Amino acid sequence: MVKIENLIVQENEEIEKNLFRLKLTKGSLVLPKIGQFYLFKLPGMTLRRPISIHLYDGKSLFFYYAVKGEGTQKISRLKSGEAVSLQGPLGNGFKEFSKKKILLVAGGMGIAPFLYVAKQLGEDNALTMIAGARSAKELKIVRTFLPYNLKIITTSEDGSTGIKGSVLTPLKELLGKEKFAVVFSCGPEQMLRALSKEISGIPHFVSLEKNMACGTGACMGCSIKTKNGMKKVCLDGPVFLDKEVFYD
Amino acid sequence: MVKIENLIVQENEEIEKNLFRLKLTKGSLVLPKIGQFYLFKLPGMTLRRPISIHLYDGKSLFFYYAVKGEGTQKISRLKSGEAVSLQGPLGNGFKEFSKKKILLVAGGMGIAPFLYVAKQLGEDNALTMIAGARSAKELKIVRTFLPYNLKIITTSEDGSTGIKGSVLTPLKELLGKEKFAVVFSCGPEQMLRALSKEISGIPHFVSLEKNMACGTGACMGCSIKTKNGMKKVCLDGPVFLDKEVFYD
Amino acid sequence: MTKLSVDFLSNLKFSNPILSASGCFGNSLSYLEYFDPNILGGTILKGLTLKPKDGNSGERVIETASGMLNSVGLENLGYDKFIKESLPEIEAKISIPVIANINGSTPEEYVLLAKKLDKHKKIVALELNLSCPNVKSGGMSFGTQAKMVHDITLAVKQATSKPVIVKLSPNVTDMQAIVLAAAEGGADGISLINTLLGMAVDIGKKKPVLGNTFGGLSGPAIKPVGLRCVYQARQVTNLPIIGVGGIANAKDVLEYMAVGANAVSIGTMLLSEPLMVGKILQDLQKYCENEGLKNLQEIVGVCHQ
Amino acid sequence: MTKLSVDFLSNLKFSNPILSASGCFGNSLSYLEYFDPNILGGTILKGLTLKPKDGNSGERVIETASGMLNSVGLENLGYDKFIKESLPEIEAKISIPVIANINGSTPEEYVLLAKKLDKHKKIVALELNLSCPNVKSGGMSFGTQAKMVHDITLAVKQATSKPVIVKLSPNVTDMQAIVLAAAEGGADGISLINTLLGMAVDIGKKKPVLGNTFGGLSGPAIKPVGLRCVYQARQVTNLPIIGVGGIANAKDVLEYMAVGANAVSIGTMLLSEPLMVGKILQDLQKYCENEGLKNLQEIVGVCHQ
Ligand SMILES: Cc1cc2nc3c(=O)[nH]c(=O)nc-3n(C[C@H](O)[C@H](O)[C@H](O)COP(=O)(O)OP(=O)(O)OC[C@H]3O[C@@H](n4cnc5c(N)ncnc54)[C@H](O)[C@@H]3O)c2cc1C
Ligand SMILES: Cc1cc2nc3c(=O)[nH]c(=O)nc-3n(C[C@H](O)[C@H](O)[C@H](O)COP(=O)(O)OP(=O)(O)OC[C@H]3O[C@@H](n4cnc5c(N)ncnc54)[C@H](O)[C@@H]3O)c2cc1C
Ligand SMILES: Cc1cc2nc3c(=O)[nH]c(=O)nc-3n(C[C@H](O)[C@H](O)[C@H](O)COP(=O)(O)O)c2cc1C
Ligand SMILES: Cc1cc2nc3c(=O)[nH]c(=O)nc-3n(C[C@H](O)[C@H](O)[C@H](O)COP(=O)(O)O)c2cc1C
Ligand code: FES
Ligand code: FES
Repeated sequence: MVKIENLIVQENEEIEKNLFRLKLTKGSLVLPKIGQFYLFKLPGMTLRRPISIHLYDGKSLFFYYAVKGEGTQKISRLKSGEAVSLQGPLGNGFKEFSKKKILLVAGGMGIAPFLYVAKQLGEDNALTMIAGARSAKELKIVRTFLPYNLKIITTSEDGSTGIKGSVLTPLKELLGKEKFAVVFSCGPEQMLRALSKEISGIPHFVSLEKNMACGTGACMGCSIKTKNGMKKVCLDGPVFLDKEVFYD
Repeated sequence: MVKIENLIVQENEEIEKNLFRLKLTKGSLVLPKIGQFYLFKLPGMTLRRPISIHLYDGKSLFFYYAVKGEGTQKISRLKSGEAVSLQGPLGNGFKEFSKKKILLVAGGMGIAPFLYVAKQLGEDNALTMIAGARSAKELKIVRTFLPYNLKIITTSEDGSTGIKGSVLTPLKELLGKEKFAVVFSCGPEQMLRALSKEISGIPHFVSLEKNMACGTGACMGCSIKTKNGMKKVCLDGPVFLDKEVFYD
Repeated sequence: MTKLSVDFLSNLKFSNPILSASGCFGNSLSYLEYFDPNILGGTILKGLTLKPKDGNSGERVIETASGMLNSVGLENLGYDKFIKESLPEIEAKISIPVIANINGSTPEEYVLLAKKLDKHKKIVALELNLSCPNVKSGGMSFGTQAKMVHDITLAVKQATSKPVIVKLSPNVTDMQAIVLAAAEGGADGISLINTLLGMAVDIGKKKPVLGNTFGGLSGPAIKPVGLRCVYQARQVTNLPIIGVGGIANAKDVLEYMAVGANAVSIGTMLLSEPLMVGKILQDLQKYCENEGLKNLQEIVGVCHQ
Repeated sequence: MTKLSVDFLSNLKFSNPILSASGCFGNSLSYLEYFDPNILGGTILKGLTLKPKDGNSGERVIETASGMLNSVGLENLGYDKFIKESLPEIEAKISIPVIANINGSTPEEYVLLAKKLDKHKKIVALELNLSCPNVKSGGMSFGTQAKMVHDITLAVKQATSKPVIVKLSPNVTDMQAIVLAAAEGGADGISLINTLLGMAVDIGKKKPVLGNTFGGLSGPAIKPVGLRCVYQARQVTNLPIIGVGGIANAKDVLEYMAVGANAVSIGTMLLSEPLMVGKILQDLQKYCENEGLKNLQEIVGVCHQ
């Protein structure tokens, strides 16, 4: 099984300042499942950087990423035709459902994995996504969700688009009005914890972030304490049931 | 005075396997003197790498270099239009003479500084150059000397071009036949030492190499013991009188 | 004898000098989908303790210039679970020499763990980790005191029939005194270096990056320190040495061997490039051919000549 | 008071926290054609000894991953020539605080040199180098023993009217014990870290690269160790600290200040990018404005809160 391969950059587009969408050839890596991620090896960097699968359209792998530091900056400088070493797909990913009402909650870059979720689960389930960010700029990517079958609610802290507030603002009403079978959420830990307090009675899957080194459970670099003992975000996650990880 | 500047690559040609000629815009750095050198800053490298001025043709700076390790490999990957940070010109350089019979002796990459010497001193002096290398391949660069006013004798260890042997092979006869006023030599230290033993009675200037860090006399990284106490190759050299440095 | 084989000890032989370093290759089962770990000369397992250990909280790894910091803190299943859950799979899938990396917060714990491991044939040697910088007691706090190094080595040697390789810390004033202490304690081999104590700052948060504040620095950044420590060790001992610290390619392996290592282990760069082992072995083979060596061990210690 | 000014001691103030580190900026005159050194907060001169010193033979510098090794071995003109040849030009051209870096192969030599320098007003403080790894006697061999650090500090303090900043080595088992020894010896400030002991191998020649075999490792590779040492020093002392090791930009400066440094000095990366000082100062100024700081010293030690 090929787990590491040099893939060729097909496109690396700056959608908005510091927010990029990268398109790569699929190569011979295994097909990704929703919510999985890849490790990117960048020249001169010791550790590979984890980025979620944003979309697999049957031909290419897409990634949606923010430039944070040196690693993501180096990703952003990749030019069409250049090669980049990817390791993956890694992690458990989101559980696949069918014929369910599913709520997706995305904070900031947490929206990255949900395009692929929309593509894979949209036809067979009823999806609603709340996507929140600081301002409209960070939500430009939402346009690319329109071809898929899901309802979208946006929120922005500055009110520049959608509902002014956080993803929590529309949440209560929504949960009162509609009965979801399951919630997937991804975003800053603080948001995930807040969501976890609001959502009860239905399974709520959260996708966590943690600095990583190996991505395969070898180094214990990404371990977290859970109700069921130590778990590795890279191997046992990144997706966990909220109750398992936010129990304190 | 500008001592460090980003210069633009105009051409970076592989003349022969691992042997390159680089052409850079001059920018606003001071004009080089013969035998001086520049320090190249390469991305990801801590120390700048010293390379001699190969030619300044009134418009561009030329460098002739061999790929040895990571630093020179990075130079070799520079593409036209890219910028590279140069520091210089540095060092004392060769003394300028006029109306003299001058012998140049080059071993391997030691030929690099002599093109500029040929251009600057060729018209006003009578130059002879012995250029030696392991084989013909390493002497391809000699063709570029033809437009200048100098006599050229080549030697190769494998006999694939010129006289079979080392630069020392034709030297004795030449010194017997012609009376040179001064000798400039550049190449491996072993060769310079051997030359120094053969040449007596006339000033013999040798251009030395030593690992460098600052190139400006600040770090004492390139100091050598000389007859006249410690000297810095970067500042007091790279050109020294042979008797000053090979006295043991 | 092949060109790359290593007679590390009379009872410990490796088919080549490349081992996986402790803590960076799990229990040698994490990369089965990536490559056959049995191409390694040997494998050193993740640090083991008597009781299960959760390790440190907060962030545990962060990149630094040509290196990384980790503050894993010896998270592991503990002896019982290791024997039950990991060892059978190791026995089934790993055919190269397997070395356990043993840890304790008291000298007694090291001894007890060594005793318990003695009956498990699959474990062919013990790497005595006296150098973990990420635990409150034991580890580096022992490995920086010559007397402790001597006493624990001696006690563990008496508790086991397996070869004992003592893994030392570079965070010491006098490397040679510590190496000698291990040798006098009866060590069969020396493994060095473990990580350098370091830290990173998240200036945005105005806090240390690692939950544990300090962590161990590893990777190419520390290779010069590792080479120096192996050189110093080789100056005072004839024991076989496993060199470790920043190895990223065959050239690095040769450098470690040139200063005195008989074998090497690779940690950080194996995390980064899991597939590098095959390439390194090819390059070492080529080196032997180019240099006309019968066996790569001929270059061990050449820098001392 | 400006945003960047540092009241390092009552009798030692810097206009900003950026100093040039000893050994990487000559006697502060090498870069006059490059930039005005007087934009620095202060400058620490190349290591000085009583007698002239030739330093080590063979290669003295070599690049390593994100760093370099040097084995200069304190080559310098010696006191007499320094006073005659260098000091006048320093007096004429350098208007910022000038700190001498003093060295000796015996405690007495340190004391004698301190005494001799006392009359030279231009030298506003002494950096007592107890940490050079590249000399046979003195330097690091003193700086790794707490008692020596204490005694030499005390003796030099008694011999001079100038502030004494003790420069320490990271090559020690117990950094805090050494810092405390300097403090108890009467140090006015602490400077750390000097280089880590390391080596490089030329595998082609099968020899150490450096003529002296070992050298001092510096540059970004060692920043994690430097930050850790300053953090540890700040845990045990309120003395002002000059942080040094791997600083390459304003962010690195802030990190050192966050762990407890009041000022920093820059060595290796100044060799590599001599023009970086101006940019760092701009970036620090901007940082103060963005963070609403009256003075950058407000962030000193925030990582300890
Ligand atoms: C499972 C997973 C999926 C992710 N998916 C995405 C995605 O789809 N799009 C996206 O923009 N970002 C994603 N991230 C975050 C992304 O990995 C980090 O932003 C990136 O690694 C930062 O690297 P850097 O070198 O640019 O920044 P640095 O300067 O190294 O650090 C910036 C921040 O990133 C964190 N970070 C640094 N190194 C690592 C590491 N090895 N692993 C994880 N975090 C690190 C640091 O804690 C720091 O806060 C994901 C993270 C995880 C764990
Ligand atoms: C004054 C001077 C002028 C030079 N002119 C030329 C020239 O015109 N053309 C040319 O091809 N080469 C020239 N060199 C040699 C060139 O500088 C080295 O080949 C180059 O620095 C090697 O760097 P690297 O990273 O490729 O190799 P590395 O892998 O770093 O080392 C390969 C070899 O280069 C030497 N070296 C490494 N670092 C340095 C350093 N900082 N300074 C000097 N040597 C170093 C090492 O000792 C080693 O033997 C000159 C050297 C000096 C001192
Ligand atoms: C994430 C991580 C975990 C480690 N765990 C252990 C361990 O459990 N036991 C041990 O002896 N060394 C451990 N080490 C140290 C390595 O085995 C090795 O000595 C060190 O990292 C230097 O080698 P490297 O530069 O090749 O990584 C660990 C290192 C890392 C990076
Ligand atoms: C070439 C060189 C020479 C040095 N000479 C001295 C010296 O004379 N005295 C001293 O105290 N430190 C000396 N140092 C150590 C530096 O001052 C500094 O402590 C160390 O290099 C770490 O900082 P850096 O990573 O910024 O270089 C020298 C360092 C280098 C690289
Ligand atoms: S990143 Fe290594 S165990 Fe998860
Ligand atoms: S390279 Fe620094 S003094 Fe010559």
